[in-house]
Amino acid sequence: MSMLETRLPGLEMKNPIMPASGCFGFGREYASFYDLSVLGSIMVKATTPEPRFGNATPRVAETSAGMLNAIGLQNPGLKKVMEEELPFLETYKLPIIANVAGGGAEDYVQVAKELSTVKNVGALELNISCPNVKHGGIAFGVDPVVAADLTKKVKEVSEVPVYVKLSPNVSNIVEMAKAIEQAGADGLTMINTLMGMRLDLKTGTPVLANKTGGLSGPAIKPVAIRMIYEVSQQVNIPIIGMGGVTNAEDVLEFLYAGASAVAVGTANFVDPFVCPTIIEELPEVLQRYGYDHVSECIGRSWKKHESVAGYRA
Amino acid sequence: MSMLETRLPGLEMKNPIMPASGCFGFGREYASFYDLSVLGSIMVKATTPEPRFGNATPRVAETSAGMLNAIGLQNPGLKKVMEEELPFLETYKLPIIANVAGGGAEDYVQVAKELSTVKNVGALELNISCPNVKHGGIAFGVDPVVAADLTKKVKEVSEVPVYVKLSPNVSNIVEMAKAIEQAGADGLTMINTLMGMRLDLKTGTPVLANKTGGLSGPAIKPVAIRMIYEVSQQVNIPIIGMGGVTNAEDVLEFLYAGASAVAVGTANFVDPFVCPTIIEELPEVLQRYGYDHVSECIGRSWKKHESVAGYRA
Amino acid sequence: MIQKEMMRVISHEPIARHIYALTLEGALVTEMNEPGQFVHLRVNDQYNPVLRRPISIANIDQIREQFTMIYRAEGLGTKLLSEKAVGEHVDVLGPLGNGFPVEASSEGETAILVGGGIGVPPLYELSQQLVAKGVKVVHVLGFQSAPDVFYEEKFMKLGETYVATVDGTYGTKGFVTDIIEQKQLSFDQMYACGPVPMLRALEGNYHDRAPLYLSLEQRMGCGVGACFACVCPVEEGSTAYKKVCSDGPVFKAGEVLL
Amino acid sequence: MIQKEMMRVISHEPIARHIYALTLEGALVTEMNEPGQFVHLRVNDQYNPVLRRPISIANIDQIREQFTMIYRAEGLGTKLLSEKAVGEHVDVLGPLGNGFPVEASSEGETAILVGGGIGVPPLYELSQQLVAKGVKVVHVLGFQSAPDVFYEEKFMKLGETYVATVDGTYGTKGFVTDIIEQKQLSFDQMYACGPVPMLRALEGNYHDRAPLYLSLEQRMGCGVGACFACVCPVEEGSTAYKKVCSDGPVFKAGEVLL
Ligand SMILES: Cc1cc2nc3c(=O)[nH]c(=O)nc-3n(C[C@H](O)[C@H](O)[C@H](O)COP(=O)(O)OP(=O)(O)OC[C@H]3O[C@@H](n4cnc5c(N)ncnc54)[C@H](O)[C@@H]3O)c2cc1C
Ligand SMILES: Cc1cc2nc3c(=O)[nH]c(=O)nc-3n(C[C@H](O)[C@H](O)[C@H](O)COP(=O)(O)OP(=O)(O)OC[C@H]3O[C@@H](n4cnc5c(N)ncnc54)[C@H](O)[C@@H]3O)c2cc1C
Ligand SMILES: Cc1cc2nc3c(=O)[nH]c(=O)nc-3n(C[C@H](O)[C@H](O)[C@H](O)COP(=O)(O)O)c2cc1C
Ligand SMILES: Cc1cc2nc3c(=O)[nH]c(=O)nc-3n(C[C@H](O)[C@H](O)[C@H](O)COP(=O)(O)O)c2cc1C
Ligand code: FES
Ligand code: FES
Repeated sequence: MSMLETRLPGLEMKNPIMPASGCFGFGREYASFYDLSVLGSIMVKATTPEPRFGNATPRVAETSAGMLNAIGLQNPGLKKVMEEELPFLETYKLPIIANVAGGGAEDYVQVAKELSTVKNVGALELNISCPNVKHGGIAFGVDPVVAADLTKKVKEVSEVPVYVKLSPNVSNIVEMAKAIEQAGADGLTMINTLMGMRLDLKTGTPVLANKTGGLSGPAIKPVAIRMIYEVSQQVNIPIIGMGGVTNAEDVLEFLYAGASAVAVGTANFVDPFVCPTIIEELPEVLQRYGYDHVSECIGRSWKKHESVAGYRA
Repeated sequence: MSMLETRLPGLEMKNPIMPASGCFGFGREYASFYDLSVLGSIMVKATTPEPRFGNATPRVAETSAGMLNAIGLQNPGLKKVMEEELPFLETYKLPIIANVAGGGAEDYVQVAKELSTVKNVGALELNISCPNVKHGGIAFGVDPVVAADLTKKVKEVSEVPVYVKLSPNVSNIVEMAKAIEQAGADGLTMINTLMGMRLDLKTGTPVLANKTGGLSGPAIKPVAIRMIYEVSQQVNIPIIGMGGVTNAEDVLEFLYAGASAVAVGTANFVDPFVCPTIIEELPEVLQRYGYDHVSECIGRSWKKHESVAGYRA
Repeated sequence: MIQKEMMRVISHEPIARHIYALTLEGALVTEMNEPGQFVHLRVNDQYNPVLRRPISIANIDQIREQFTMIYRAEGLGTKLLSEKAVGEHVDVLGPLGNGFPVEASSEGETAILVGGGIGVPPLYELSQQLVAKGVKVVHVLGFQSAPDVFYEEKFMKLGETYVATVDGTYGTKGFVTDIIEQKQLSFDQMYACGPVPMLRALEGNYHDRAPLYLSLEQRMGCGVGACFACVCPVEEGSTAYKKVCSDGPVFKAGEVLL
Repeated sequence: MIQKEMMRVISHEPIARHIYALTLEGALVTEMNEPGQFVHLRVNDQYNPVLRRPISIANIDQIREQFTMIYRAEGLGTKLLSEKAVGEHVDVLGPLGNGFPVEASSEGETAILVGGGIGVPPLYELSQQLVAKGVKVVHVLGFQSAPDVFYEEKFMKLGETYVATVDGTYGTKGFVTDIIEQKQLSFDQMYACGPVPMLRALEGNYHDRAPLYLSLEQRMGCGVGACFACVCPVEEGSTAYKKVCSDGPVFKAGEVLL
């Protein structure tokens, strides 16, 4: 078995590395850079029942070691995703994680039901945490009762395992995670973006047309690590971690925190080859720190292990 | 009147710039770099009834465009602060903001009562949001009812205006702010640090002895701006803003968002002269963007103004 | 095929106020042929700034495998870029997008090239390619003020060239549209790149008169079509859109809403 | 008085595996006199890395107004530092802290200086000052492996010098304590800088034998005593503490808990 092979509910993966939803479209663009089959999986762009234009532009703004986005779930709609986007990805040998979004519970149920029937969709990711849509979205992501209820409804109709994507914009992430686990989720993905804002110095007004946006990139990594560390100790379902990953060392940190696989978002924009580069470098990094398989790193920050002595001379 | 003069409850200030609590001790160290009288105010280190040693070391860790700290409210205790630290600052002509902390409500009440009688203390800042102490602290910061109750109790005993420092680690910052305003707070200070964590690649365990720590620095600025933008539109008490400020342009952004004054934390470690530098540069920056006085910038992001046309050729 | 390369700095010089000309060398140049395409630059190997910076290709030299960009050093990214010394390397992704349709102009026709500020650079490669084809080119270039003017002489070598400055410190006082009106310039095609207000004015005035191609700017994330940061609506109230990075940056007037 | 200065790089060279010697010039040098003090360096003018890096002063040249540091390029900050070229400037805050008490040794006495890895550098200035005073110095330097050894010759010029490497590829195989035992070295004072396990061993073995001064490391925020990042407890169960940055980095053995 390879050092990287990773099995999670619905996902038999060559490695634990995948692009994060919204940062890789439906794969087409990056397919011109490299063979997508090297990836563990792909978390494709959020899909809603109908096509959505999303927010006005500007939709992105830069911040220190991070960026804000307020795309607003632009997507071609369920029909086109099923007929064109997902079939395109069939050429590549990997399970797809389909990101499900909508304005209300019935949207999620409809999209989940249909997408879960598509051949190469290995799992669903419920995007209950997108801070950039005005209705639905965010409300699901901060109320454990509502989130649990939605999870149950989607589990009833989905033919593949369901992962729920957690918002970091909450007082108590463990409470959210537990409620969602109890509602039957097969896994968690975390974290989505932190709500943030930038103001234009000249006009005084928000840089983003949507005013607020989601903060991603290296800036949020410590928040992601902390939340995964807390949640992974309290739930028994796997976590796909994300938030500021840019290299193989970052992947290790997420695994240590308690993630079983790791997604890369913003870094794809900086280096379109970041995912294959991480996959290539990961075995060597694992070896350097004394691991024979990625799974040995999972939860190492809190599981009982012998501590590695450090002597610096 | 100077371009920078700023009046807030309890605080008649030459300018709206002050070091943030915990990043400037009780001023002694920075007094060897410059005359502290140039500052608008100083938010001194948190004070608890008894001396506290705080957490084990390491207490700081670096992150992308930010840092984590878990000092654990180390301080010499109320008696020494009243007898030695605050009197030392009397040499300088400026009102002090005394940061009040403790393990339970009675601690806050005791410290607030005493500190508010000290001559050069212009206002109190209730630190209900420190993520680094195990008891009390954080619990106050995430529950609006508890926070409001504490605010009331402190208001009853304080002889100076009371500002309450908000934690960003909450689902609904506006709800917190409103509860605290209704409880009688004279102002808000925000934001405290985001809870974060870093893991050591070699050992797999947290870099900080306390495991989690508070994230500060430029990385968190977009979160601070967003929260101040949201809160300032919903409350009628002034806000002292902070979170990643490093220069005069950042100050402008915080004022635009709705802050009436701005505190500088982490940046003091990078450049001990950062506060006087900002104070020196602020008038020119204000002028460059067309303002005659700092107060004109406050809340510009959401107040109705004519928008400044931008033409870029 | 889009690719990524660490390209070598061959020359790097200030040519006007805050404006630099940067020439890079590398195999990627062989992929460059359309004027109006852009490259996406990473200015250091940290993640601060996080995003790449889109900059137009201003001149392509296939023989030397070199290309030139002209950019304004304004914010964090472009200021860091301006510190690159000869011999250092710059991380280039590209060429990206679809450029100006040189094929839209035929030998003997007259094309007018209208540029505003740092919208001027891509017109230089365009002009050369049009001239090479036997097209007569007329350049109308707008700048803020005298110290901002660049490349006037280079454009003059290719064809008639008019310069306007907003404050009148150089050339005609006013906007590019003032020149076109005053000089009663006639043309078979118009190619333009510059700030949106300028493009809107051109579209309003000349859309019916001749084919008009506009190069747009938009804040970008990926630069390759994956993130939906850079979309333009195609018509009011529809979900139809175009991406500036991969469908543009050059569009036919009317193709997208300005 | 502590101050801040942009100091000029006079020389900057690798002297062992990942180890660089960096000499800077500027008026701040006039403030430097205590061996064991450190400077706090900012490696670029961005906020990434955010924090300064504490590095010991290894050599002071008052006549030229220059001082030298020796550091290991390991993480982000020190790697960026290692890219500084001669003629560039480095933002220096310092000198900070309290160094080794040269006055503790008198003419004719023997001082042993024990260094581990990048704990060795401050001992070089210390040794020179002791020698200048007529103190006999003995150096015991520990490194991981042969490629990590530096400054052996320079120390040899000042006094007896023993080198240990953990893997035995150079000098004696083992730790500094092994050398002290094997050679039965005797001394009137001991000065040490290196990793905590080494300092602990020295404190355990020699605390009663002679005055022992230890230079500690601790993760720092401000470096000037304001943030309480770098504290050491003074005794078990008390709230008493010392700050490494402003009370240290050199402490008398027993003054703080290791
Ligand atoms: C297709 C295209 C071609 C361009 N060609 C040129 C050129 O040839 N010469 C030139 O000087 N400029 C050109 N620009 C504009 C150039 O991209 C911006 O000036 C530059 O990105 C600003 O970066 P900064 O580091 O100076 O600013 P910062 O303020 O640090 O930028 C912050 C963020 O905003 C983005 N941004 C800021 N201004 C613009 C803008 N006008 N357009 C798009 N994104 C922006 C940046 O890319 C970055 O993501 C072009 C833009 C596009 C979209
Ligand atoms: C008083 C004092 C004197 C020192 N003198 C020297 C010297 O002369 N030569 C030398 O090579 N090193 C010295 N060090 C250690 C040096 O400060 C660290 O190796 C350096 O800060 C690591 O930075 P980095 O960018 O390589 O690592 P990173 O991993 O990027 O550092 C991350 C953060 O951790 C801190 N950090 C990491 N390791 C240490 C450490 N061992 N001690 C303190 N902080 C650390 C950094 O300062 C930074 O804040 C000294 C430390 C102290 C406290
Ligand atoms: C431009 C952009 C678009 C995004 N769109 C989505 C989305 O459609 N669905 C979703 O669940 N998350 C979306 N995200 C969040 C990312 O999947 C990821 O959770 C977040 O960006 C943190 O990871 P990063 O720091 O590696 O980018 C988006 C992020 C960015 C930057
Ligand atoms: C080392 C350190 C210690 C701090 N101690 C305190 C404290 O005692 N009381 C408090 O209210 N805030 C404390 N803070 C939070 C700061 O006052 C400030 O709210 C936060 O750091 C955000 O601002 P910055 O990004 O400018 O640092 C501390 C921050 C740091 C970095
Ligand atoms: S910039 Fe990402 S789609 Fe255009
Ligand atoms: S580093 Fe701040 S007190 Fe020592």
